[in-house]
Amino acid sequence: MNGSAGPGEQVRALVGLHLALERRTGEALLVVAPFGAVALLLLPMAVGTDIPLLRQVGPGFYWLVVLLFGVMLTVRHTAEDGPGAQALLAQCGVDPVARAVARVVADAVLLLAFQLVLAPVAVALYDPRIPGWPWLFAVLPLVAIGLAALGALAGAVSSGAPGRALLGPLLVLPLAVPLLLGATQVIEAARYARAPWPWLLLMGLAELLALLATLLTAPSLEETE
Amino acid sequence: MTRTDRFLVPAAGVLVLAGLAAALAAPPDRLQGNLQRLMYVHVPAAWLAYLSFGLTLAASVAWLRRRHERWDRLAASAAEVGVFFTALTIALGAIWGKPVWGVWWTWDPRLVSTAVLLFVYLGYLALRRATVDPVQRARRSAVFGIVASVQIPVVHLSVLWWRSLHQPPTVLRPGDPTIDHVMLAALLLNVVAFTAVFAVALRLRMRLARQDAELAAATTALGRPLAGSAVTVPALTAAAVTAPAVKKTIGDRT
Amino acid sequence: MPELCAPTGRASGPEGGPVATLESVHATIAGTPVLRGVDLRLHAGEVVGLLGPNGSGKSTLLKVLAGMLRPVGGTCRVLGVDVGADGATGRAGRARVRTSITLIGHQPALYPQLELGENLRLVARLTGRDEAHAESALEAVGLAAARHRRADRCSHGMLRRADLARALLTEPQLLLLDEAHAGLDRDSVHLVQVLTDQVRARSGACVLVSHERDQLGPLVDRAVELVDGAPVPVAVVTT
Amino acid sequence: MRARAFVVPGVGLAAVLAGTLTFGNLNDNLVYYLTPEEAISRHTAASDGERFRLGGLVQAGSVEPTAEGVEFIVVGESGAGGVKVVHSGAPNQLFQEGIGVVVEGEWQQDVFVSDTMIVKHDEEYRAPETEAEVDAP
Repeated sequence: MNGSAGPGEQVRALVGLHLALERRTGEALLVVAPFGAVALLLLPMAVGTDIPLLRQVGPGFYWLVVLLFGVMLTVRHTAEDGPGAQALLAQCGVDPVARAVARVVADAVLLLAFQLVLAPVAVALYDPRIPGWPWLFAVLPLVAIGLAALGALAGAVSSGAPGRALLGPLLVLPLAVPLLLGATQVIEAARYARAPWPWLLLMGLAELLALLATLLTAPSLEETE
Repeated sequence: MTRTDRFLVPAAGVLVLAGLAAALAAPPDRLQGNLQRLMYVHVPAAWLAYLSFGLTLAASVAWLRRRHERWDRLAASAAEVGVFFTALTIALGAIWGKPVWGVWWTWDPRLVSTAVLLFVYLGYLALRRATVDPVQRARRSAVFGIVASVQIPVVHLSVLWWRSLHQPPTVLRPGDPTIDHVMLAALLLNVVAFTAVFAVALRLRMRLARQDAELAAATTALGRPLAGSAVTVPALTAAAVTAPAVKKTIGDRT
Repeated sequence: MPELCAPTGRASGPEGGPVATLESVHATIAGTPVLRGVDLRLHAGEVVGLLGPNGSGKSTLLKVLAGMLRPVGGTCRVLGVDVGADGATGRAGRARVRTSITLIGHQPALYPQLELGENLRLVARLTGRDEAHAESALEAVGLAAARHRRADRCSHGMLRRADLARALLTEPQLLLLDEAHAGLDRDSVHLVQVLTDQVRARSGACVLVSHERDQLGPLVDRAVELVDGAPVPVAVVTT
Repeated sequence: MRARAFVVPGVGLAAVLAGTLTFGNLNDNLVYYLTPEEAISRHTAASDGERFRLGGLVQAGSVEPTAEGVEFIVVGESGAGGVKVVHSGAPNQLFQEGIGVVVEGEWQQDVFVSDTMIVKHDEEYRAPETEAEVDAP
């Protein structure tokens, strides 16, 4: 009973914690998601009322908003940044890799929910042609996991820094280019009846690298060194 | 000024002059004419960007292994110089692209990946600025410096992986370089000259970083009161005496 | 309330040996040296008071002892583990030793958005303790009625007691109490006594930090004062 | 938790993915432009109006100025698969017969209608062989 908890148990406890905090504060789905929906609503005003053009660029807008606001979601000032929370995690001897894994899992779930909230908004506002929509079942989770991994890395690297809310996106977005490319091009390829496999492969590779980087660097980022 | 500087600075100066002369003396390109001469700056700048970020990677790894602040300073200085040369490469490429390609910028894999490289390392520098604690800064930026380096091979190989508008490597390729040999000599001379300038700039930047750290340390020491300067001689109670004695190590009290 | 348990010997030093041994330990915070050559030995069953003016490095010393700050010089063995080691070995050692140490800082280690009970259960899950003990630990500090109250709706004294409940739950071999008296009324001070007695019974050691030399007296076996980043023994009134 | 548990399978999988992506001939879609052969083979009635970039060499003797711009034939590196390009807009100053170009536009029946032209320079740098060539650009 006095032994330390296994990493698996710690991951489960922390994922439950993240999701419980989200239920309580609604940072991701009650604050960031409506903000993203507003952005989707405003973008057409910048383009003008050109319905065919909107139909064409709609999916691209959607992914851009997912990327920009998804980054906000992963590096948001969560309850976890508070001094009390930091102290609790540090004093319970939470394994840094377990912490990173939990962060990625919880954020991937939230990002997926965020995408699912925004998708109908984008469809309603832009009425895009998406003949390849079944591919979304592969693309949505891929984007969610990749972004969550990059966000966890940026969050760990910038935690506690004063300009964190601005710094996080700057760190994540350049590295998220393959995800954005893949997400938009899979649908594009499906529209012209081409095989979207290469794009999915590219996303998978970028994602794997992001996950590896996040997990491998987690121990080196432990602040007790 | 150290002995290395006394040798390095004039050497860099001479090399730059020689490089400039060679760039002007080399024949113009058959198709591009004099526009091609931009290559003598564009290519060395790109090479130095790679070199800088490679140094950042190596120094980041070294810091994580050795924890010596010298490595952190090298990583930071190299990244700063690298960002400058990446921006220079992009700017020169745009100046060359307008007359030759007909556009300043296009969504070509090489161009986009180079821009991403620039932003990744701008993020690196921003991260350094945002972190106050020097050890924390060193640790975090070392980790990010390693992660960021995945972008270097992507940039270099983008022209081979994808069919792109940007020409594939001319010199760094298997087989004979596809370039006139006089031009090649001028190009290599300029690469050497730029590398010398780079070495001078890097050393200066590192010295500045060291002085910065020393200044910061001196300032914090100034503001720090010497705590407990009026402590009475301890009179141990029975409990304290029976407990194992604490070795008395009074620091530099005034 | 968790049973007073017999010494388990888990992760502790050799039988009867010191719980922690610090030899000329140096530590820095944000690059500024704070501890300059600390020599300190904590014996099994000992409660040590730690005094010193603000900024003298008391909290830093606790962090080093807790395996949460890697010292930059000297040797520091806690519960048989060299917490100053670098690389993966050192990291693993610090992680292992931390499960047997509880540090109660002046910042209560609680998630503000979680209820007190949830906080304690989280601690139990993360440290591999029995979740059922979370409730009894809260009861023991007189917070049974407040276990469904969110931490950010609790008074400072309640948070402080909830934090002390953490030490009841985790049953540490080394208990480190920062600002031992802060936020505790007279009735609650006996909680500290209960905790230190428990640790003593387990052959562990405690370090209590306080400003108030007089209040510390009854609780500790001896006291040291940190002067200029190094400890000197001082007198306390013991009863 | 040992991070190493992920490393070996992770790096292995990453290598396989990278290899497939690089050598698996899958990167048709990842290209900046299509060659004339590819453009012809993908040309269906349905793809009229789909914008893409077409890249190749300007066939010698095919350049004809028009009122709106220029017409020419683009061939692949091997000289195969000529596509007739109708470009509107002034051609780039380096535009000439035999040079590489990338044009952006769409199929309209059997003609590629382009409005953007980029001259693609190759990786070869040669000194002019004759005096005439020095003045040419």
